[in-house]
Amino acid sequence: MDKRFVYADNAATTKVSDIVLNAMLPYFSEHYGNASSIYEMGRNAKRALELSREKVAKALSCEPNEIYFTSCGSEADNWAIKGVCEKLGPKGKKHIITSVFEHHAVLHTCEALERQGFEVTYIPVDEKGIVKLNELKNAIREDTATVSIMFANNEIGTIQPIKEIADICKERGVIFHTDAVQAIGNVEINVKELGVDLLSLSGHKIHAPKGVGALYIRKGLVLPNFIHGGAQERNKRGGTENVASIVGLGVAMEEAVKDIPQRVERVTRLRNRLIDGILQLPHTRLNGDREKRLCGNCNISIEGVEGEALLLMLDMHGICASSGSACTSGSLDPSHVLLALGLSHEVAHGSLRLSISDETTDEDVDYILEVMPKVVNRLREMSPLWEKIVKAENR
Amino acid sequence: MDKRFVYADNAATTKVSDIVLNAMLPYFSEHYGNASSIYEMGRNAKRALELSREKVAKALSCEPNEIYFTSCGSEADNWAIKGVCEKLGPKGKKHIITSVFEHHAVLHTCEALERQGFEVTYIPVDEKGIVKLNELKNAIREDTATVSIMFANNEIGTIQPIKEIADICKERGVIFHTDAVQAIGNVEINVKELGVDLLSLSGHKIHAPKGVGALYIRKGLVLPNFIHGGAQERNKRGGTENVASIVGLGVAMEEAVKDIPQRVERVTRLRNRLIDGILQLPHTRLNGDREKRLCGNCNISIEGVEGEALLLMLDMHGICASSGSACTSGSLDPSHVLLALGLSHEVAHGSLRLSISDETTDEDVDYILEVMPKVVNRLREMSPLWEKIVKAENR
Amino acid sequence: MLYSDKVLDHFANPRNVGEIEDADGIGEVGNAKCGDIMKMYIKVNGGIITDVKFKTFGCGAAVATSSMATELIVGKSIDDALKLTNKAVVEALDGLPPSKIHCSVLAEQAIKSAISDYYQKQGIDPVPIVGEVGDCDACHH
Amino acid sequence: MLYSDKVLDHFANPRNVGEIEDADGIGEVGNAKCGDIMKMYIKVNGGIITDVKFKTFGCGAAVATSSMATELIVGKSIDDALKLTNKAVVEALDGLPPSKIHCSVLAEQAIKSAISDYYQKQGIDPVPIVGEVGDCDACHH
Ligand SMILES: Cc1ncc(COP(=O)(O)O)c(C=O)c1O
Ligand SMILES: Cc1ncc(COP(=O)(O)O)c(C=O)c1O
Repeated sequence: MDKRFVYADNAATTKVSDIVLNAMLPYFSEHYGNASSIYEMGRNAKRALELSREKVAKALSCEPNEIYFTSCGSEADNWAIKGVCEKLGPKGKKHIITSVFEHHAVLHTCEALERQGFEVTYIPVDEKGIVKLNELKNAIREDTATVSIMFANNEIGTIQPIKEIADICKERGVIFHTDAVQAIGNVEINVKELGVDLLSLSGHKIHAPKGVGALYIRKGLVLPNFIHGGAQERNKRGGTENVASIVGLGVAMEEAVKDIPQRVERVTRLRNRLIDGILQLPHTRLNGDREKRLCGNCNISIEGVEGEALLLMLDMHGICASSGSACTSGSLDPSHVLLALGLSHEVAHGSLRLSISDETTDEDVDYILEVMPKVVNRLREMSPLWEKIVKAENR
Repeated sequence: MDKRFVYADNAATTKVSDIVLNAMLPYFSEHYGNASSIYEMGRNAKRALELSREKVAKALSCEPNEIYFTSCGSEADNWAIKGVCEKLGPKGKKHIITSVFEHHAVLHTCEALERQGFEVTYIPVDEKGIVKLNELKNAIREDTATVSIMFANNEIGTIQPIKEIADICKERGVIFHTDAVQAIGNVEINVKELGVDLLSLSGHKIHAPKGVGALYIRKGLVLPNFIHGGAQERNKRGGTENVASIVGLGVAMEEAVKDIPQRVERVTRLRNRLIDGILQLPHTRLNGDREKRLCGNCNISIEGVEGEALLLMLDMHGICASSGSACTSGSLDPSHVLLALGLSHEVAHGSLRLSISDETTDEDVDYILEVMPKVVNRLREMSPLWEKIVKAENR
Repeated sequence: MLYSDKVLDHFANPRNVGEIEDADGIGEVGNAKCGDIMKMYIKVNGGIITDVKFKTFGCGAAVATSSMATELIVGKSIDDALKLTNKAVVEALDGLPPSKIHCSVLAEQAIKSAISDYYQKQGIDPVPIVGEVGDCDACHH
Repeated sequence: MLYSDKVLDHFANPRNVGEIEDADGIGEVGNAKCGDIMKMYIKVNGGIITDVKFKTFGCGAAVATSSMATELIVGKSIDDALKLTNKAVVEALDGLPPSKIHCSVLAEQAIKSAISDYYQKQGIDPVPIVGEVGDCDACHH
């Protein structure tokens, strides 16, 4: 077995694609003008910026002036939720609804707001990883300022019923934010048809660079600023515009929403091979609904094996994968997402996320499926937990 | 006269230097791993990140774990000031001191805090553009949470007495933040000797890309988070690390603090030629102290001429310059910095900032000095204001 | 803040810059605080504006709107000149950035102010014909 | 989170993995909630640990510290083995990331636990010699 390099962690971050990088490059050392400057080089930067805004808007079916560029998905999440709370809190709306399995950019923002006197209801998800709509309906109160539910989960890839949630929110007059960082390019998103008020996205999940994102703010909804400063972003977000990265984001969004059905079909087929192949191993289970799921996501619990050890061993075979989200690595706690599904701590500790992209090939899948049993068996052989599982079974 | 291209707006933003760009490039499409990921590609990104942190720390003479990367100078300013206020506000410290001529990232942050019940004292500057230390001393109160005074002003380039201010703050037990965005690379900065508690910087003013900055937080000072999210930046700043730009920032900082005395000497000589040349024109004045001034800054008021028209006409000759700061272009108001010096509205409306860098040549200066009289005379000829000035003189 | 090519052209090559020594009407609007001053000179013959000149202290848009406004009224009757709206000036320039619309208002007012002055010099009360010429209404200083 | 080459080597090629059928002492510490379980088997002859084996469910650091700990005590007297601190294990591995130090504590405890078991099997009260073997003190679950 030759050692290959297989990148299967596209939910953590993606490679900047050639088309994106080429679009960005001229803005570092050639057209480096400040987009707020009046001279030609500045005006050209401004034009590039606005073209990018149009591209992002088109990809979401909204208007360019509803798009605000940010430094990342996390900033967009912070801005959306803190913004609504800063606006409505003084009017007595001091209640937030979110789900238990949001990204930490949302959860930790909500926790920060709790420390400032807001009350937060964390809606549970069912064992398939879908937010319980009934619980959401019951949770909405007179003083609910906002509902924030992610479009697709970053760990288990489950796609949430966003249209239904938006309808519920609209009916109850509550502002609805969705973190669509993982959904972009995987699901057709028309913010107007969906009826969401706020939507966050991030470049580095769709082959744009790290450190750029955007917040869609529905026209008519005025949020207080989050990063105060210059007159950039129509006075709504200070900081010299990151022209190169924003240009990259525009191109990446254009690419991401091109041919979604074909891409989803192609990637789903590969992903299903991966899931079915790994589930051949005994004592494994797929986490999250199999159908309502991002096409590239495979999240499987492997009993008797600890996640980090599995990743290290896969890495030694050239396979990049993750367990839980990248942002919490270094944390000792098992994934809050998997616990939310009802998994036990030890099973949650032994789960693996493989996230493939349109660049993944059948050979890559073959290779992963070749390596997996060896690695799992090796770790199980040295696992006292596996010993117990086997003993309990033979009893 | 041949049309040349002369970039004289380095205070607005700078070209990404070759050494910086080359250091960054591998992190887009080759070593694109998430720095929080456990596999080799992630570990390499992490290593690059930490190396960059060491470089930034070394440039400021602090420890790497006192450096937190941000998405820009504005974010660093927002974090510093809002952070201290969030921490000390509940303890009854609801007073902020800043100066009248700060960057909008500081001023608008202070105004936002005013709306939240903080009181802000705006210290005046003298006619040379130096903060009045006596006024600062008198302004400090029992309930002062923080003092934020910029290291060097972005429009008129005046360098503030940071050591003295830090001493005053220390004596009175007040946390001192300085926005050093313009000072980096122009002044030797040793945060420990200076005794500042918080210091903001930004990459794109020192030949790193736009969209990356850093906040120095003195060890022992714990600020609440500003962008909540993943465990990045030692749990203090969420968002997937912008590895490429951070690597760029590290290299740029290293370059910026190399040979400061030599660079300052060289650039000052060119800058003085520029100042003296333009001051040959009648009814012009240099804004800001001539000595305590960034080596690349030339800010001159030209009576009878409106700033934007001047810039457009310079642009037609291939010269990139600005009037006031780039971030407020599009605003109709004259520069708050120039008004703070006591300039009248009409004079403030007619001022020009040329900011040169180490890439500027004698030929560039020659060219500017050749173009300036023509452009100024042309605009003055069509200016009813100039007509009045001339008439008043001949009377 | 993006200017159209038309604006840039009128800024770089403004038409009718200067003074008319023996002008029949002179109008000046705006102030330095607001950042724009426009001064307009007209020559009138048999109710027709036969010559116009301007001087402007102001941004690119101010210069361009002054220039365009003079082009639009020269050879026209006073009545037609009074009908010139700032909108027409903006359109003739292929648009202006939102923050610069006030400059076109100033150009409209400069014309009105010059015509007022003309009537006054003729001993005719301009107010019933031209109305009050507001000074720099557009900007809130 | 960066592992030293030593850690990666001990993880990739762990020494002394397995069980000892007729072990003289078996210790197990940690729990699945905390994410790490270590089981250690020792063979003792004349007060000397003649063989050690381990099984570990845990992260890279847990496996590497188990492996290193077994290397450090094999051939040593029980008394010397009891003196092995987690710090010594960490040092032998050229360091561990801060968030992984608890794994080395676990390794130290696994040895103590195995020695306790050995004494118990010998009919000797281990507590005066080994002390209480805390279970997973390091992590706060
Ligand atoms: C003094 C000063 N502070 C803050 C900033 C803001 O930096 P950034 O554009 O990186 O947000 C700038 C420049 O834009 C500046 O000159
Ligand atoms: C669902 C979700 N939200 C938010 C983020 C944060 O995005 P960023 O890393 O750009 O801040 C991520 C990924 O990191 C994500 O997967």
